[in-house]
Amino acid sequence: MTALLDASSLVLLAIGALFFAAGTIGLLRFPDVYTRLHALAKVDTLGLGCVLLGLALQADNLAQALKLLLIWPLVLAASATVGYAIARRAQQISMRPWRGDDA
Amino acid sequence: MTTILSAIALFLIVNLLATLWRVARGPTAADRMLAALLFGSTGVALLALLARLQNDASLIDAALVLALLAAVGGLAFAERAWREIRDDDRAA
Amino acid sequence: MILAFDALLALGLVWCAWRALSVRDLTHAVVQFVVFGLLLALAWARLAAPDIALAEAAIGAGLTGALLLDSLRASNAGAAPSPSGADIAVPTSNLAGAVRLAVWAAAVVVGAALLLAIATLPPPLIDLRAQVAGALGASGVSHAVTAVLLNFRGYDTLLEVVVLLLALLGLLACRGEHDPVATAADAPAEPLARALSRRATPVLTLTAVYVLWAGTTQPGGAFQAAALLAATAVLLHITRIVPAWERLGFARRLGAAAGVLLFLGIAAALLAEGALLRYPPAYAGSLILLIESGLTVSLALILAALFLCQTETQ
Amino acid sequence: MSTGLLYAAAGAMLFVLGATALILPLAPLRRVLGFNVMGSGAFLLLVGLAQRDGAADAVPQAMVLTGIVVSVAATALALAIIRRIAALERKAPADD
Repeated sequence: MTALLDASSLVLLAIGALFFAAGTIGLLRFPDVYTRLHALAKVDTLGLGCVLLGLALQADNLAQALKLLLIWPLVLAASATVGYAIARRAQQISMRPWRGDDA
Repeated sequence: MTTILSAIALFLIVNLLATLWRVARGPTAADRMLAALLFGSTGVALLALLARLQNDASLIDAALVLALLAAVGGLAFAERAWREIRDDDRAA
Repeated sequence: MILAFDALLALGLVWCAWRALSVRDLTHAVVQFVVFGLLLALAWARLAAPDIALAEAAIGAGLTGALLLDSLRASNAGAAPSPSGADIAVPTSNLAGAVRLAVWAAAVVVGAALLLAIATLPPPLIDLRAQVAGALGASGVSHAVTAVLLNFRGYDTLLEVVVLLLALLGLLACRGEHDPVATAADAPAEPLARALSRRATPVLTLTAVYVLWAGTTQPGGAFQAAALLAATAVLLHITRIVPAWERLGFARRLGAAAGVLLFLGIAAALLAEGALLRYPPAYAGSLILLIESGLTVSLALILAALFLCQTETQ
Repeated sequence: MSTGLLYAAAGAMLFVLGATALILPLAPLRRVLGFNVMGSGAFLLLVGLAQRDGAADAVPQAMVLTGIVVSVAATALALAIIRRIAALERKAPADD
């Protein structure tokens, strides 16, 4: 049982780390604020979610595991709101979205 | 297990430092702020990871606090600080 | 492997600080500083100082970052930046250049001397850890940092809260008679952001109570709880649910001073018993929790006022 | 090299960087950043040196905890002063 938990925990941690890397690469490579927001959201949802779930599987007790899992929805709500607020503000001050490399 | 957790922590901090490139390049203030937000999320993950690695459950509380307040900086930026699009200078 | 982690983190800290102090654009500098604060929280975690990591996470993410970002509006407002908002001074003459060079040379010398001193520091003569561990049983709490803060060096903490009150007085004093406070009258806040901060408030408050309560047995306590509550007020203010504090009325002033008054009252009462702030072991735990609760309210009010009483410079 | 010593060394460098920014003729907001960097450096130095043998030490940790709260208050005060100066400069722009 412990071995199974450890194994699934490791798989989740690895997947989470991969999403973190993907988000970072997205942030570095995407061309404008709107697309970079998109990369960021993947990290907050899947990257952090998988890492937290993976760690919760290894937690010493239930309270610890629940606390770890509580962090996830909090970050989800915060990241969705902040992403929306920044995108809206970008639109308000007329930042033009990227349309291709012709510019 | 400890080795693998350390490796993941190392991997995440390399990620973190890579995003510093976006902070440095911009070009707009929002791009830099996005990098700071990514920093926050990675920070939460790292604190939770360190809690396990160092066997210190109270670091989970720190991760929780950081997650709770992740919105404050971003909202302060969007609602208060970001007024105009400027390509900030590139000079270091 | 973890050594590589530490080395990268330390390098990142120095790099972020250097960038925050040297890049031309002030917005860039402030974002760089916010990032620096996050790295610092990780460094405290690595130094086995979860109390400080908790405080740094709350203060760096919730207070300092928001304060600095908010001040940018003052610096960036208007087409022509005011002299005080002007960016990094460029040396205009050879003399200014020479002064800069001299300052940097001195900095390098001092830095090298500091590093050398650190490397050759002899081991400490007094073992504070053993003393703390020995006295912990009679302190009333089981968490060493809280015991140091509120029992062994309680007078330090008392005076520290007085310093915070002084900072608030200074801030109120440098508000001009006719300066309007930050009214945030321009664009209305995003409805989504308002909804988030409304829903986050009870969670944040509950977490603050938990952190305060936890302080007696594990990392946490009045400072972290107060920082969380103040950050909640900042969040509500940014999303324009709570307006700026035009004036600090009697109730708020009393609230801000209550922690110190309570602390002083208990200290004075204990003076009659024997010594300043030496709690009788039987009541120590309750007294510390009482003082911490009072301090949380006052510190939260002071820290919130430090943000909500800032004047609008627009 | 222990963890404490490593961060103490980083703290020393931060202290020097921050102090330099405080001395140089920079924009007021930049000096506030410098002051904060300097303070953080001092805090890291304090805790890092006390823990250079590896074990946690509650006394410097407690001192730094209060120090962090004081430094955020000092930052707020400094920013208020900067805003006041800016407001006064706007009122009397012809003076210089």
